[in-house]
Amino acid sequence: MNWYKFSSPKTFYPVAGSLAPYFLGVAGALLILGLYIAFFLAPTDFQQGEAYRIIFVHVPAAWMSMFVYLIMAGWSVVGLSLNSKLSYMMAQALAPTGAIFTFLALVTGSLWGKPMWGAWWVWDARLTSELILLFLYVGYMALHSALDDVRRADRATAVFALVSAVNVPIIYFSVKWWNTLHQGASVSLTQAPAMAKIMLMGMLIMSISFWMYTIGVALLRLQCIIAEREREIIWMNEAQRSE
Amino acid sequence: MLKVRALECRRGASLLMSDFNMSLEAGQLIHLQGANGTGKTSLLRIISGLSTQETGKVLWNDVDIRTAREDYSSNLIYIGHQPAIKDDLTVLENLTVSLKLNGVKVDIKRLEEALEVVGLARRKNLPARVLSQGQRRRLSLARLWLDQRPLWILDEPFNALDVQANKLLEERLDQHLVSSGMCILTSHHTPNIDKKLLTEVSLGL
Amino acid sequence: MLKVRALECRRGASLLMSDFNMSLEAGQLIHLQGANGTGKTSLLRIISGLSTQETGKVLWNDVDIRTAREDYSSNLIYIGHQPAIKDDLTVLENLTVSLKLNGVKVDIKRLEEALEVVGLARRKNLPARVLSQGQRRRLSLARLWLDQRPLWILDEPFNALDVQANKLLEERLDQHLVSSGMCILTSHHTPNIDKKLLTEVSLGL
Amino acid sequence: MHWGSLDNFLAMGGYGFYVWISFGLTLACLLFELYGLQKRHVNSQGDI
Amino acid sequence: MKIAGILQALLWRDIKLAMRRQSDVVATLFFFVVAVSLFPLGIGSAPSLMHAIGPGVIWVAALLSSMLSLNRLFSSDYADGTLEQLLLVPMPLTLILAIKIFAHWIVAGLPLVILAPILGLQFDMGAKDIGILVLSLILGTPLLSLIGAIGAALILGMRGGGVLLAILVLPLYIPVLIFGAGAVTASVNGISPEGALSLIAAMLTLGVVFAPFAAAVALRISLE
Amino acid sequence: MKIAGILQALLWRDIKLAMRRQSDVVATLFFFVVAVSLFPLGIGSAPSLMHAIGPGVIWVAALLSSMLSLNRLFSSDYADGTLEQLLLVPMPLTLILAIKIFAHWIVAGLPLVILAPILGLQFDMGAKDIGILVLSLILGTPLLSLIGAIGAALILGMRGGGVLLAILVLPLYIPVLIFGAGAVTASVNGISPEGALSLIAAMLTLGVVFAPFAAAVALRISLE
Ligand code: HEM
Ligand SMILES: Nc1ncnc2c1ncn2[C@@H]1O[C@H](COP(=O)(O)OP(=O)(O)OP(=O)(O)O)[C@@H](O)[C@H]1O
Ligand SMILES: Nc1ncnc2c1ncn2[C@@H]1O[C@H](COP(=O)(O)OP(=O)(O)OP(=O)(O)O)[C@@H](O)[C@H]1O
Ligand SMILES: [Mg+2]
Ligand SMILES: [Mg+2]
Repeated sequence: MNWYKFSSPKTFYPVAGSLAPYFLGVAGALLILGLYIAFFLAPTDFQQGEAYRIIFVHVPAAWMSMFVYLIMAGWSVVGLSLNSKLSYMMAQALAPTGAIFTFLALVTGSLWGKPMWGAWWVWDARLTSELILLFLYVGYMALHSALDDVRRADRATAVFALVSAVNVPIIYFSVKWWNTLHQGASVSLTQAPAMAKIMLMGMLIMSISFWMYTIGVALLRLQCIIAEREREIIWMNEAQRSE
Repeated sequence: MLKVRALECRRGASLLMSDFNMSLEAGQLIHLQGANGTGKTSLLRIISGLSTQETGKVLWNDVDIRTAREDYSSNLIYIGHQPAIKDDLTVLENLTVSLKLNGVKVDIKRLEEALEVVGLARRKNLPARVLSQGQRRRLSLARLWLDQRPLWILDEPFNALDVQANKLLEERLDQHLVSSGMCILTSHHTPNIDKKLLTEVSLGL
Repeated sequence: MLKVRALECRRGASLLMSDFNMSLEAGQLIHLQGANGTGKTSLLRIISGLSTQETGKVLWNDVDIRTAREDYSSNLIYIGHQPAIKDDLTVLENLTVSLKLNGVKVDIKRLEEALEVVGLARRKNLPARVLSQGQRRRLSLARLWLDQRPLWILDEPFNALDVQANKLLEERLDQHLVSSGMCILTSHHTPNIDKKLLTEVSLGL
Repeated sequence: MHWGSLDNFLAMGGYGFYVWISFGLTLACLLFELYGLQKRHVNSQGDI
Repeated sequence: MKIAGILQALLWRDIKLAMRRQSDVVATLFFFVVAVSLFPLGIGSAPSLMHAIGPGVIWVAALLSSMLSLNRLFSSDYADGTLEQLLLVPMPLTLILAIKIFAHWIVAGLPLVILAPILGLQFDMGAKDIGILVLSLILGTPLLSLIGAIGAALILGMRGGGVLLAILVLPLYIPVLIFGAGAVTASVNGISPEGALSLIAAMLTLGVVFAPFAAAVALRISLE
Repeated sequence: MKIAGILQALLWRDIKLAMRRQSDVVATLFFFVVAVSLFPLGIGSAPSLMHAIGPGVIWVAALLSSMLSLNRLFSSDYADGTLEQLLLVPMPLTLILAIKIFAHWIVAGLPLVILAPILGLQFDMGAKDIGILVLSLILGTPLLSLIGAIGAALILGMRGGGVLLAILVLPLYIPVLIFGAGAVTASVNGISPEGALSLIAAMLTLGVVFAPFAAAVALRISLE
């Protein structure tokens, strides 16, 4: 397979289009399975009652929010070093989805926090750094839309994504650095083993579903980006020819 | 020797030039012509290494300028639309700094002579902020009398200059070419220079 | 009718002109000449009411412009060194806004015609940021085709214009004068206009 | 099936408000994103 | 009417320009949120502490973000020569500036007011206190724009004026801050915020009447 | 040596320019002081509260004032075309930027360090804590300049980029803030600040090595 051929936006366009539905389909199926586990297989938590079921969206969303940023940074590296347009577009296509997951992690966390801690929000390290992650996503997108020369926008946002990716480990380790209200890694170990297993299973399946969803949506958005950029060039060329 | 090979220049979605070729030899001046917006400034910025093209090459002594950036820069004087003058420094300080930054030994006597030539001697201790449009351009051109480099790239150097300053610059260009310098400039009127040394290049599709 | 009486203009410590007198009548164009830094821009800014002198008067129809600022402004188009263009608005929006702000009824057809005339029709929906130096000046001059006012004050309007645009502006000036407009402009070369209408005024002590 | 009745299921042991908003909002966001993308897709194909 | 037309065109232009740079509006908002979030990070997050500093922190952040956006009020118009042209518009400068200030409030002040309730929730305020917070901001932020305009006009054309602007304007902002944050703190502590609020309202009235005029004078001086 | 000569000329130029605008340096300082003083005004000044928030407030103010002055780093050089000329100086851009960042720290960061002890006294800190405060700022403020330079390079040439700069840069400042303020708070509470301080030192080392390079890349992209 000629890799270079596929790394050109034009040839990748139909490939993206034909792959996307499969990913979205798998995502849908896994989502249903995950929800079934979340509501019907997982037993009630004896401390938190039913509220803990929020974990099945909260944790996968929080994981995705961090992963997606790392992957954007990864594409940015590829873009900057190989100067390939497609990589920049990949990064750009992921950003809104990442921001949505960050937003969901924040909101579902708050909704969980109200019954558990009695407050919608506490200024604890993990919560705050997750909020910062949302700012980074917004900053990334704001920078991209503020620059209307796409070449510059692509590369400038790539540099930003790379530099700001240092925040992700900070979110991850924040619970260690500060003693906080938020759960440390793996509540599951404190539970009975059988229950832990089913919970872990549920979160994993939801996570995979979110993953597939992210890939599918990113591919679709990639198609839009390619088409929009392509159209602008065609449109301008025609305007020049008809002169 | 400067060569431009198969250059393509795009700004935004519009194609300004494609397969553009040009070469410039010692003792030669290229006068870039073209209507407003044909891409003269864009071309000069690419040639001087300030922006990069997607296809095509700019070669200095047969080496791509992107691979030998510093060597190339030290052979080049670029003076753009913007006069590159710090409003808060005095005229003299501005000149001194711009020379020092380019690694030129600064001799205060010669500096003052050059300011005399461009007619700014009386204002040498004023902050550059108060200069008139034409005086600013004179100041940014003063470097041409002090820094010996083979290649000059000048973007509309005659803009805002009065008749006398116009002549002065033309004389300096003549000298530079005679001592086998090279120059590429844009201007909307043809500079009054020995026709043998001058090559006209027109842009515009 | 515009009259300047016993004007004195000082910038910092230097006296640019003293006891300067001038008058401008309908159908007349004054071409201000003078070497760089003699005070042409300073004079135009005083005449247009943007800065104020210490001694002397500027009279519009025998009324001091400082006492009738708004009436005077509504008879005046001033185009300075700076093109007064918002980089973030499109070419069309820039023109529309500058007209509306001056209380001119905007007719989109006529606007597009004017853009056609100054050669910007194709770029009318691009943000002004991407325009070249000369295209910016063309845009700022476009107002002259759309807004009817008796007095034009233009500071180096020919700067950065190419040959074709130069001619265009000269024709427009001719028209304006014939329909008994007035104009005062600076430029380092004499505009190519009916000599009967043109008065040369030299600055410089 | 430990819920017994639909009411119990919806009540979520008294935490229904929090749980359902969490899941509902998540689904809504994802679907909304898909919908928006679909529209953008149609637009971007538009006049090629 | 001709005057109304001109003023409307100006308002349209300023808002349009801000919208073109959506990122600017979004950025003002996010700066507000980020600045608020910085404090708990620097201070540590004991809930009782948070409760005590909430109103103050939100108000200080509103102050700072409103101040940061002041730069945009005249400087870009100045840089490209548009401001000269505005001076030549046949209309009192005071009126023109009033419109510009109003446009500035719409894009830089109003969004803060709208976002404030969420921040209030983050600091665990009750519904009544949040109401007072919003009210104090509705009265206070236009005042910030008005005062700021005078400062922005004064420093016009000075490079690196941003910081100088801050030092001119911040002291003038202090009364607004004291009564604005004061009203909310009072409400949080169960005291009536009415006194503080009516003081701000009075200041706002004064501001609307005098600030555009003062700004016009300052602008003419700067543009000599 | 030629390289040294060029770099020295650049350093001289940047510092000279800042000195010409003394008001700028003074203003950065004033902003710092005013911002610190705003808090007691907004929050109310119960002594125990002051004690708890002191380190955080001083650090947040340092952050904000350093950020405000970032604008000056490239934008004026960009506006008058000097930056183009700097790109053409026959020398690695990374080195040139390192010098510019250093100059920026001298005029915008160092003064904060020098002023900090006085502010520490206002918040009733002990001598040892003030020592830690100064130390944390000495390590932290250069890092702020370094990180900020990347952001400033990215937004170059965008009108009204000031606020966008803030939202790009502030999130990146946060680790510095956490450990900087953390060190001082630890010291105030009688815990050893060593861990936090050595983390900042490590970040500073990384910053010195990578930030000028990243800024150079960003600058070339912006100036295309
Ligand atoms: C707005 C509030 C919240 C935010 C921003 C937030 C953020 C996060 C993030 C980023 C993670 C992933 C970190 C990792 O995998 O190590 C996470 C995991 C988790 N969160 Fe939250 N959270 C919030 C509220 C809550 C609340 C209220 C609870 C429960 C009382 C909670 C329980 C958990 C649990 C159990 C995990 C999984 C930890 C693991 O096993 O790794 N979160 N949260
Ligand atoms: N993003 C963009 N989209 C479309 N066109 C663009 C874009 N950026 C620049 N341009 C066009 O590219 C050209 C740039 O030209 P350049 O500044 O090189 O012209 P020039 O020959 O120097 O003209 P002048 O004589 O007026 O100085 C202009 O026609 C401008 O309208
Ligand atoms: N503060 C000051 N101190 C001394 N001289 C000053 C000061 N401010 C301005 N000047 C001088 O006043 C003159 C301003 O001239 P102005 O800009 O009006 O010139 P001009 O005739 O338009 O020139 P050009 O043809 O170059 O545009 C310049 O010679 C300038 O050096
Ligand atoms: Mg040009
Ligand atoms: Mg002039």
